[in-house]
Amino acid sequence: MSLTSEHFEAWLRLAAGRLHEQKVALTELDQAIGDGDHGINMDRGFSAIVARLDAGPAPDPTPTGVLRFAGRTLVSTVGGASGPLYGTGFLKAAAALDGVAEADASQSVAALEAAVVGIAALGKAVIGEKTMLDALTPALEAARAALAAGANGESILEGAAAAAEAGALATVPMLATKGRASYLGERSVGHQDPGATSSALLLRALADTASSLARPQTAAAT
Amino acid sequence: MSLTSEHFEAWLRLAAGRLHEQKVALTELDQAIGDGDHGINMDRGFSAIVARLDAGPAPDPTPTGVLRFAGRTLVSTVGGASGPLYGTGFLKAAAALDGVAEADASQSVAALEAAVVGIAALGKAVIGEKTMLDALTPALEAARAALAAGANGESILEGAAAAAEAGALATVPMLATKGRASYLGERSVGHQDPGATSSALLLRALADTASSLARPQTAAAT
Amino acid sequence: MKKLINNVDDLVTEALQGMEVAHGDLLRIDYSNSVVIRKDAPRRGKVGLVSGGGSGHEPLHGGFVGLGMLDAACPGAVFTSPVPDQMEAATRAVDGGAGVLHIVKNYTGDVLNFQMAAELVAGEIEVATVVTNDDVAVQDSLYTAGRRGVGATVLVEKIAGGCAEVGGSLKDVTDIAVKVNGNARSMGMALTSAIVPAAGTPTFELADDEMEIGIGIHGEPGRRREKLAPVDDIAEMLVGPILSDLELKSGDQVLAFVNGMGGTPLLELYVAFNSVAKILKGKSITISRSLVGNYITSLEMAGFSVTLLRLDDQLTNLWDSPVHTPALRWGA
Amino acid sequence: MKKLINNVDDLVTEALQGMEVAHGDLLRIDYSNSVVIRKDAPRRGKVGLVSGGGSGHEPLHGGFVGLGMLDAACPGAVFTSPVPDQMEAATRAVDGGAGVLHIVKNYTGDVLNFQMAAELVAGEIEVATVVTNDDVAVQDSLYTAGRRGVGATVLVEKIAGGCAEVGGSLKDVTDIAVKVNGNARSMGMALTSAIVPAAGTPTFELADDEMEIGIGIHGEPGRRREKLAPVDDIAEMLVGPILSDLELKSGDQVLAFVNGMGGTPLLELYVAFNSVAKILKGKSITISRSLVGNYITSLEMAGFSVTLLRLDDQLTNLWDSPVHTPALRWGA
Ligand SMILES: Nc1ncnc2c1ncn2[C@@H]1O[C@H](COP(=O)(O)OP(=O)(O)O)[C@@H](O)[C@H]1O
Ligand SMILES: Nc1ncnc2c1ncn2[C@@H]1O[C@H](COP(=O)(O)OP(=O)(O)O)[C@@H](O)[C@H]1O
Ligand SMILES: [Mg+2]
Ligand SMILES: [Mg+2]
Ligand SMILES: [Mg+2]
Ligand SMILES: [Mg+2]
Repeated sequence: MSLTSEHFEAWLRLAAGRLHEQKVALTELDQAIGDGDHGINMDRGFSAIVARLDAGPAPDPTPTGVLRFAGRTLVSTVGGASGPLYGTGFLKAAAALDGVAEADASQSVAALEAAVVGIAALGKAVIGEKTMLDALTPALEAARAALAAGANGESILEGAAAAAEAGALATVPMLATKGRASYLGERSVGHQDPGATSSALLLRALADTASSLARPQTAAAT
Repeated sequence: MSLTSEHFEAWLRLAAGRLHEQKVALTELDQAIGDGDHGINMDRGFSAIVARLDAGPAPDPTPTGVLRFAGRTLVSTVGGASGPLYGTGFLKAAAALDGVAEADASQSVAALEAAVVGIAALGKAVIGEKTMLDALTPALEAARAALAAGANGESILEGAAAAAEAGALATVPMLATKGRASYLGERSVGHQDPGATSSALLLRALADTASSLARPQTAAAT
Repeated sequence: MKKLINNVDDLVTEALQGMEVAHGDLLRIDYSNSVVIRKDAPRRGKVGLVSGGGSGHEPLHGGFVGLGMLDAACPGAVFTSPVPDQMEAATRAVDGGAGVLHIVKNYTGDVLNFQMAAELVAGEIEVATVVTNDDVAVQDSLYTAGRRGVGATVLVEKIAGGCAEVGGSLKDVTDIAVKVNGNARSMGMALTSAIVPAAGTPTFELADDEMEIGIGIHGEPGRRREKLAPVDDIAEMLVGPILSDLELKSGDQVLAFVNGMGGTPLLELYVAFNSVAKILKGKSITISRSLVGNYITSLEMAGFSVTLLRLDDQLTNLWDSPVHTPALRWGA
Repeated sequence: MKKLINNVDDLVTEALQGMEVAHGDLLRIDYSNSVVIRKDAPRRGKVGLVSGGGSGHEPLHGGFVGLGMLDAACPGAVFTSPVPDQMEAATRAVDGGAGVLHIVKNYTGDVLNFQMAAELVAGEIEVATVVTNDDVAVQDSLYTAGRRGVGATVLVEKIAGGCAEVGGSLKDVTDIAVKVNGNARSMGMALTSAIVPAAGTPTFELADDEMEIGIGIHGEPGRRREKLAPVDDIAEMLVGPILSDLELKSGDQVLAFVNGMGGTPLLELYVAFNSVAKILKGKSITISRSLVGNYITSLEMAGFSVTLLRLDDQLTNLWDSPVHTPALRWGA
C-alpha cells in the first residue's frame, strides 16, 4: 500500500459522507456531556472540505497538499474545541509527509504519530481524560506495533481503526478531565466521548479507503 | 323578607367562600377567552372583604354601610375590568338604599336595578355582548316581573338567581363585543363568559342567604 | 409551573424591592400603594406622567420611570389592571402643579380604573388622559372594545416624557402623546403561551408546529392560529396590516421597533428585525430610528411584535432627547 | 423546535444584518469574516479590544461593540467557538498601533481558536490575551478544563474598554482586565434547557419540579440537579460559593449582577436580585453598583446567574465611565 493525494482525497470524501450520516448521533453524544454541537461542527467542516474540493482550486496534488488543505479548512470552518484540534492534526500530518509523493506504511504511521502528538500538545491532554486522544492514542500504538511486526499498510490501518473504536468505547466509564465534559464532574461518567467517536470514524474511513484501493490492486496482481 | 346589614354581610361571606371554591373554574373560563385572571381577581377582592370584616373596623351597620364598604373594597383590590364594574355595582346599590335600615322586596329590587344600570353605564355595554350584563340584565328583569306579580322577597331573589344562571349559560354561543374577549372575534364563540358566571354566583349566593334566613323565620311563624 | 419566585402573592412586591435596590438612584417605591415613583418627583412646574397596568410586561412601566419618561408607574397584579387607589396615589405624588397626564393602554380594565382614579382627584389636580390603541390585530369597531394599546405605549411614554422634561404644558404633552399614538401601529405573534403565576397553567396551548398571530400582551390567544412559518413570512403578516393602516408610503421615515415578548432570544429578535427591514426597504420606507429588545413583554412568552411610528422632525427630536430610566437610557 | 428563523444556516448572518440596520451608528459588519466592528475602528493609538465566542449569548459580544467597550466581536455558530480567521480579521481591523487585547472566555474551543489567531498575527500586531474564568460551579483543578468564563466577561469588557477609551496602554488594559476577572465570581442555574437550532432538540431535559444548579452558558447540564426551590433558597445556593471563593467580608463594596439566561421574565429577575440583595445585606456587604437583565444568555434558557465583583475606586470609576453600545449605554 502507498497513499497518494487521490487516496487522501477519497478518504476525506468518504469521511465527510459518514460524518454527515452520523451528525445527529455525534450531536446526541455531545448533548449528554457537552453542548450538543459536535456532529454539527464536524459535518460543517467536512462538508466545507468536499465543497471546496468540488469547486476548486484543487489543492496541491501531493499528500501534504491535500492534508494541509484539509487542516486549514477544518481550522477555518469547524470552530469549537474540535476545529483547532483536528485542524492541527491534519496540518501536522501534512508537514510529516512533506516531499512525499506516495506515503508508504512507515510514512503513514509517522504522519499519524505527528497528528496525535500535535493534538495532544495543543489540547494538553493525555490518554484517560475522556477525549479524542482516547481513540487516537491506542490507534497510534496499534499502528506502531503492527508496523514493527512487519504488517502491510492495509492491516496497519485496519488495526489502528479497530483500536480507535475500542478506545472510543472505553471512554464510557471515564471521568472527563478535559474539555467541556469535565465541568460535569462525576456526571460525565457513563457516556461515550463524542470526539473519540469521531476520531474512530475518521480512522475507520481511512482503513476502508486503504483496503478498498488495496483489493482491486491485489486482484490485478493475481 | 327584609334584608339588614347582617344579611348583606352574611351574603358577602357566603359569596366569598363560593368564589374561592370557584377560583380555578372562573380562571379557566377566562383563560379561554380572556387573560386567565378572573377567578384570581374575584377571590382577591372577596377575600379582602372577609379579611377586613374580620379585622374591623366594622362598616356602618346599615345596608348602605355594608354595601358601600364592599364596593370600595372591590374597587381597591380587584383591578381588571371586573373591579370597577362590580365595585360600581355595589356602590350604586349602596346609594339606592341610603337611609334604609331593612331593605324590603321592592327596595331590594331597586338596589339591584341601580347596580345593573350603574354597571351598564360604566362599561357602556348592553345585553348580548357576552359580559356580566348577560347575567345581570335577565336577573333584574326577572326580579322586576316577580315583584310586579307580588312575589315575596325570597322568590324574587330566587327568580333573579335562576335568570342569572340561565343568562350566564346563554353567553356560550355569543360573539363578544365588549371586554378582552372581543379581541378574539369569532373565536370567542363557544365559551361561557367568566364575568357572567361570577354574577350568577353572586346572585345565587344572595338568594341562598335570603332563603336560609327565611326558613327559620317561617318555621318560627308557623 | 417553573418560576423564580418565593410565593405568588409576594411576587410583585419583591420585584419592586429588587428594583428599588438596583435603581435607587432613579426611583423610589411607595409600597403601601404599590407605586414606582421617580426619585425627584414631584418636580415643580413639570407635567407629571403616570402610567400603569398589569405586571408581567416588564420593563413596562416601572422600568420607564426616570428623567425624560414617566414620573410614576402603577403595577397591578400579573396581567391585571392596577386599582384606582394606586393611580390616585401616583397622581398626587408626581403633581408639580402643572397637571398630570395618564397614559393608559386601551383595555377595559385599565381604562375604567384610571377613569375612577381621575375622578378621585378631580377638582384638585388637572388630569388629562391619553389612551393608546395601536394594535392593528384588533378591528377598531363597534364590535370590539377597540384596538389594544401595545408597543406604541413605550414610544408615547418616551416622547411625551421628553416633551414634559423640557417644560411642555399639559396640553403640549397630551397633544404629542396623541400624535405618537395616532402615527404608530403594531402587531404581534406568539410561538408559546405564558403562565400567569397565580393560575399556574398556560393561558393557551400551541402545538409544536403552530403559532398565534395577532396576540396582545396578556398571554391571551390571538386572532388566528397558523402553521409555523419562516420569520420573513411572519414579518410580512405583521408588517402588511401596519403599513396599510398607517398608509405609509415610499419616502416616509419611521421608527422601527421590534419587541420581544419575553422568552425569545435577542439573536432571533435581530433576525426578525432584519426581516422587517427588508420589507421596508422594498417599499422605500426609511428606518431612521430603531429599537430592538424586550420592552413590553408578556412574561416568558416567546414571540415578537412590530411597531412602526411615522416620524417627523418633532418626533425624532423628542425621541432623541435625553432619557435616563432603568430600561432606556441615552443623552443623560 | 420553534424559532424565529428562516433557515438554520443563515441565522447568525441574518442576525448580523439586523444588527447592522439597527445599530449602524455604532458598528459595521465584515460579512466575509463574520465580525462585528466598531464603526470608527481602528482608532489611532487606542488599544483594540476583541472578544468572541459562540452565538446564542446575545447581547454578548456583538451588543457590546462601541465606545468604551469592545472594538470587535467574533460570533461563531450557535454555542460554537468562532474560528481563528475571524479573530485574525478582527484583530487586523481594530489595530490602531497600540496593540490588541483578546478577551477570551475559558472554554477549550475559545482558548484554542484565539490562540491560533494570535499566532497568525504574531510579529505584526502585539496581542495580549485575558482568559475569564469566574464560574465557581467548576473547580479550578487539574481535573477540569478550569473554571468557565461567564458573567465576569461582561464586566471585563466594560471596565477594560473604559480603560482603553481613556488611553490606557496594552499593559494597563490587560492588567485591569485581569484585575476584574480576579475579583469577580459567578454561578448560574437553569429552570429549562435550550435548543441549539442546528440540533433541533433540547440539550437536556428537566422534569417540571427540577432545576439545574451550576450551569454554564451553552445549554449544557450543570453540576447537579435539585428539586425546584423558592428563589431565596436558590440565591443562597449561588451566592454562598461566590462569597466564600471571593472571601468577601463585611464592609466590602460590590457590583451585583443578576443575569437572565434568556427566557426568564424581567419581573422574576428583579425578584432574584432582591433575594441576592437580602443575602448581601445580611452580611453587611454593600451593593454600590447593580446590573439586572439579559446580558450573557443561553438562547431561550430560563434561569439566572449571579456575578459579584469586588469594587474599589478604580473599578468603580471605570464602570461609571462613558459607554455607548447596543446593549449598555451611559454617559455618552
Ligand atoms: N483538551 C482537549 N484535548 C483533546 N481533545 C479535546 C480537548 N477538549 C475537548 N476535546 C475533544 O473535543 C470534543 C468536543 O468537540 P466539539 O463539541 O466540536 O467542541 P466544543 O466542546 O467546543 O463544543 C470532545 O468530545 C473531546 O473529544
Ligand atoms: N364593558 C364591559 N361591561 C360589562 N362587563 C364587562 C365589560 N368588559 C368586561 N366585562 C366583564 O369582565 C369580565 C372579565 O373580568 P376580569 O377577567 O376580572 O378582568 P380583565 O378582563 O381586565 O382581565 C368579563 O368576563 C366580562 O363579563
Ligand atoms: Mg460541543
Ligand atoms: Mg381577565
Ligand atoms: Mg386581567
Ligand atoms: Mg461548542
